[in-house]
Amino acid sequence: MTADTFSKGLWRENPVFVQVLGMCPVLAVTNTAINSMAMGLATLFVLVMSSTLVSLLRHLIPKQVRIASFILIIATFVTAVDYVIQAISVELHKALGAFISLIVVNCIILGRAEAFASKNGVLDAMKDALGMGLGFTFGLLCLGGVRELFGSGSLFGWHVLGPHFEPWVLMVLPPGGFFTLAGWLWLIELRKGRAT
Amino acid sequence: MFPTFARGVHPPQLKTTAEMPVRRLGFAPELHIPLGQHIGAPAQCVVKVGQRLERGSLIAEGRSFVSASIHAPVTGTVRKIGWLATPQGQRIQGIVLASEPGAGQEHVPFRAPPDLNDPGQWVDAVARSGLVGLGGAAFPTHVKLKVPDGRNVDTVMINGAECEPYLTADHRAMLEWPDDIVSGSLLMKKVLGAERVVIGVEANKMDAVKALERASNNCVDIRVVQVKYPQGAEKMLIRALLRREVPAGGLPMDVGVVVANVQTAAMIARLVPKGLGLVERIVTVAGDAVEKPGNYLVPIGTPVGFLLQSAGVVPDCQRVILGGPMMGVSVADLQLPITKGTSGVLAFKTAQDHESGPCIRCGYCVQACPMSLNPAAIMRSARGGDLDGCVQYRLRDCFECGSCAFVCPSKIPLVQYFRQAKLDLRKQPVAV
Amino acid sequence: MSQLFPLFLDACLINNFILAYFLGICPFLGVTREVNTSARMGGAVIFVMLVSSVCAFGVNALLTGLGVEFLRLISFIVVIASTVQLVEMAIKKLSPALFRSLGIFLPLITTNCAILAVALFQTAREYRFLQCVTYALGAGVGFFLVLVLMASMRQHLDLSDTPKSVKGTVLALVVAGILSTAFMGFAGMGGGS
Amino acid sequence: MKALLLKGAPHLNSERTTAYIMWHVCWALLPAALWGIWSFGLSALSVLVVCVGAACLADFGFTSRFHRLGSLSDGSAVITGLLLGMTLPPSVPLWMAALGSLVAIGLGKHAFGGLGQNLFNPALVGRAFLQAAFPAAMTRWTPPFLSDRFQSFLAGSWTIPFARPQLDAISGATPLGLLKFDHMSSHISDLFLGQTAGCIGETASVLVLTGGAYLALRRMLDWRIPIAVMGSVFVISGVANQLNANYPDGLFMLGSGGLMVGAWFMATDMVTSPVTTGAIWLFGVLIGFLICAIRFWGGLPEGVMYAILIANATVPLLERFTQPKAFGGQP
Repeated sequence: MTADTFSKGLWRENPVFVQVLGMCPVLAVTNTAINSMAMGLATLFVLVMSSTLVSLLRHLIPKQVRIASFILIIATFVTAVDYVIQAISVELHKALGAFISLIVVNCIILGRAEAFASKNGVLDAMKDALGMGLGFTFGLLCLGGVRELFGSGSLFGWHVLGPHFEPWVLMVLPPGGFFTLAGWLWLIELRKGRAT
Repeated sequence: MFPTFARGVHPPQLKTTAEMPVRRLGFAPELHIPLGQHIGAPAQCVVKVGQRLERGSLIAEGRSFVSASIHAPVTGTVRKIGWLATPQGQRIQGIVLASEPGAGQEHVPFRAPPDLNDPGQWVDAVARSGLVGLGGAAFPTHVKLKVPDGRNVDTVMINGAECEPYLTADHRAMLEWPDDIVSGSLLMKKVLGAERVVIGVEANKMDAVKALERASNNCVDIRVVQVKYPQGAEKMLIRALLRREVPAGGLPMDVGVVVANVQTAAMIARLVPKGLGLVERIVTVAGDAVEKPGNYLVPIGTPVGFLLQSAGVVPDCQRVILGGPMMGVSVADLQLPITKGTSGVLAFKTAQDHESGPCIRCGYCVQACPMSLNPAAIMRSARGGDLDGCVQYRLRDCFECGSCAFVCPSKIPLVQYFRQAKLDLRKQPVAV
Repeated sequence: MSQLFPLFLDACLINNFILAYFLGICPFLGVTREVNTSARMGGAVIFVMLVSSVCAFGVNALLTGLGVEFLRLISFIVVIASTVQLVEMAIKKLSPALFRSLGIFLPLITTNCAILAVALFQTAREYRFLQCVTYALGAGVGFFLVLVLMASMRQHLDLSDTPKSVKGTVLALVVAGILSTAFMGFAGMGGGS
Repeated sequence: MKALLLKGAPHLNSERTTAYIMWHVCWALLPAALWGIWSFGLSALSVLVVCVGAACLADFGFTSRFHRLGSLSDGSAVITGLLLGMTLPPSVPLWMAALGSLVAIGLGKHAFGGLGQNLFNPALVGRAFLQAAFPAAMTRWTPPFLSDRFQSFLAGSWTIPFARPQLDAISGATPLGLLKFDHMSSHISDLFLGQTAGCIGETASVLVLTGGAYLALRRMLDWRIPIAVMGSVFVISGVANQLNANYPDGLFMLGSGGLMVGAWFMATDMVTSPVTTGAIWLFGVLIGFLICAIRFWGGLPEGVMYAILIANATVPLLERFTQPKAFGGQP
């Protein structure tokens, strides 16, 4: 149970590939691997912190206002992350833009708070959040890696495909996000089809 | 340009038997007479097994309003009363009549001639004569002759369009019985209190137009319509000749018209005043598997196999169709009888069968549908199991003329999809 | 006026919220199964966007005046949630018919990132009041347009004989990708970007 | 007598089959394609060959992989390849042309379930993909009738796959590009008679028109669509030209760029165009309007491709609201 609480988010209930939740950042900031990584970690942080806090306060929060309280808790952490990233790298903050703030309305975080953290103990909530957050980061990296590789010929900024590679500009543009996610989901469907 | 309706298609005409006068064949040894050959309730059998009947005597009586009586097509003995097969694959009650060797063509009245001046008695006589629409739909004729209160019929329209390829039975009827057609239609006009009689004939039958004009004495209006399929559908003929559109789900009477086929009109004049019953009809026998194609006056109940053998069918015949090639049914059982609605028997050597491909949305079907439906959309809904979608796209207005399937470049069996969807709709509980 | 129309075009077509910013993808994938439903949803989004944009403008002015910008995100969230609540109650009272057709979507809209994004973008770009309203209207109309287009296409595709592995989300994303590519044709329209 | 075969009515079918229509579209495209080869030489020929070949290969692969209906013999893959090739610049690297075909067939056609199911014109999906992915290579134009066009390939053609293409020594500009960026107009006769730079198959508007008109007369494309597209473009640009002489006039608009190919062969693609009367006219006018809007006010010189793709997306919606009027009215 405990191992499962952690690992299910990594693959079996992966928020990106299986639940297809929180798509705005998945598609918007994954034009490079670095951005994906940063976005994933930021989400991971907010997810773990808010899940922990929600789980701690789960007996104190009245049922009627729980959603509003969850949002407030999340918004607080998001604001913190926003300022932290700005402090680390202005450039990164610029690249991610408003999407850091938009973590607030990422369905995964509110979803985990509502579906898991508010009903389980602190340790389980943390494990669940960590699993989901890592799964989310993994999903973002899968997209960001492919998009950066084709779109710029590089990975995390290194030119892995050599100087003569003609970048596919489309991949770092919005359509590339749609196509790449579609491609990953299709591959997963095909694998499932073979398994069953 | 002759008047017509919007859309429609131009299949090859293939009217190879147009020059062949109507002939009689011998009687089949055994005739199979279904009791329900018409739209409505089956007739009630009034004979017993072993009973001897004369040609023309009543064998089944239409007792409800929408029904028609049936008469013995040949002098002979009732051999069996039981289940008969139908082209649709169902079974229906019917009478098997063994014809007497050497039976003659004389035709006895089954009742005294009616008083033609008494409309009630006259319409009743039409019902008892067993007259139904001989164009193919087989709707009891007398039902059309009773105008409900508050309705007004101003036009009697006689349908001589005969738009189906191959078929020439109506054409021959117009050439050989023009006087009967004219007097039959005038009788209808009289009983309906209509103002005029309009006979619509497709432009490929100008000889028939001339024959009718000679017989008409200017009492009826003979009009030529464009050669186009399905010009013979009554809604299309009304649209072409009167520019009136029968409302969806309605009848010609809703726009003040009663339509009858030319053979029906001719039979009214030939049978009703003499107290005779309907025992035979003109059937076109054609197709490349027939050695002696032609138009035959065939007793009702004659097995298709007997008719084909008399007309000489080649051994490698692969497909037999009852009716025309556009709306007829293909049959495998040659024991099936000719009924009042059978306008043709076609036999072909090759079973021309195209493999159907995916719909490429060419829109040919939309431009062909005489009811201005969107067949491609109905087909999509039907195939996807979306019956609500079918209804929204007005599947119920479709009368299965087959124009869409004819033009479809992907050879999709559209009509089959529509039939199946209509069956499924009937099974569905009616929404409150 | 001459600056407002390009702004409208920019928010509506060139940088369409769904196709260029991926905002509101959840309802885009979730609600776009039926044209009528998505048209209502889109209508509700236009409405809420306008109202919350105006409210956010006011709140931002207030926060800047007080010098507590770090509360911006939290206040925006609160404002939007409460606006939606108020709008819901108001519609229920004023027009039951409208409520029946929009009602169920209003709570959903609270977590629609497109609404929050309008507030955040207009603040980040320091739009003036009229610009805010235009921007919100453009974003809403663009959202509506793409939502309805997508719904009609998906309804059409539902009856198609699509490979099983593609049917559903994958195909929706492919369609969105192609549509997004096609919308790149609007780039530079109105002299912007 | 043998066993009789059963079949549902109707028992007659028109002679015209899907393959017959598709191959006729191919024949109708040939004059313009041949002109492209004549004016741009070996490179243009190889682009067309590679596009058609790759499209056929991809179609064969996807059809057998997903057990779809349809086959190469219906000619639809050839049309896609040919149309794509005709809308590419002559100097485009051949590997890009092949990739475009793969995307066109894979993403544009088989992702939707194969022939007849796609919402967007496959050739345009392929082209839009290339345009967005490789904007530089897709906007490098070659002047027509270079003297050595049948002796040597253009420099870009044989670029190693995935590598950056070499630049050509001589480059030209399309009439639309000249107008947009240099405010230079071109002779109307040059536009219609294929004397300008541009995509392989789009320069000779007269030949495109001839092929299209032939198909329209044989009812293998719906004449209402090109008429609506050309009519609306002509009217809108005519009015704009009257109001402000900086805008090109109607004839220039009709003869330049991919308008003719788009109006006669792309917009009329049976699968992705509407079938109902009202929708057909709306569809055509929408394309015409979008072409004018993008060419006049957008950042790009040409907008036919985008206009048609966007209009493709509206087809299901347009058809919903334009079902044919019921015979006899509603009950």
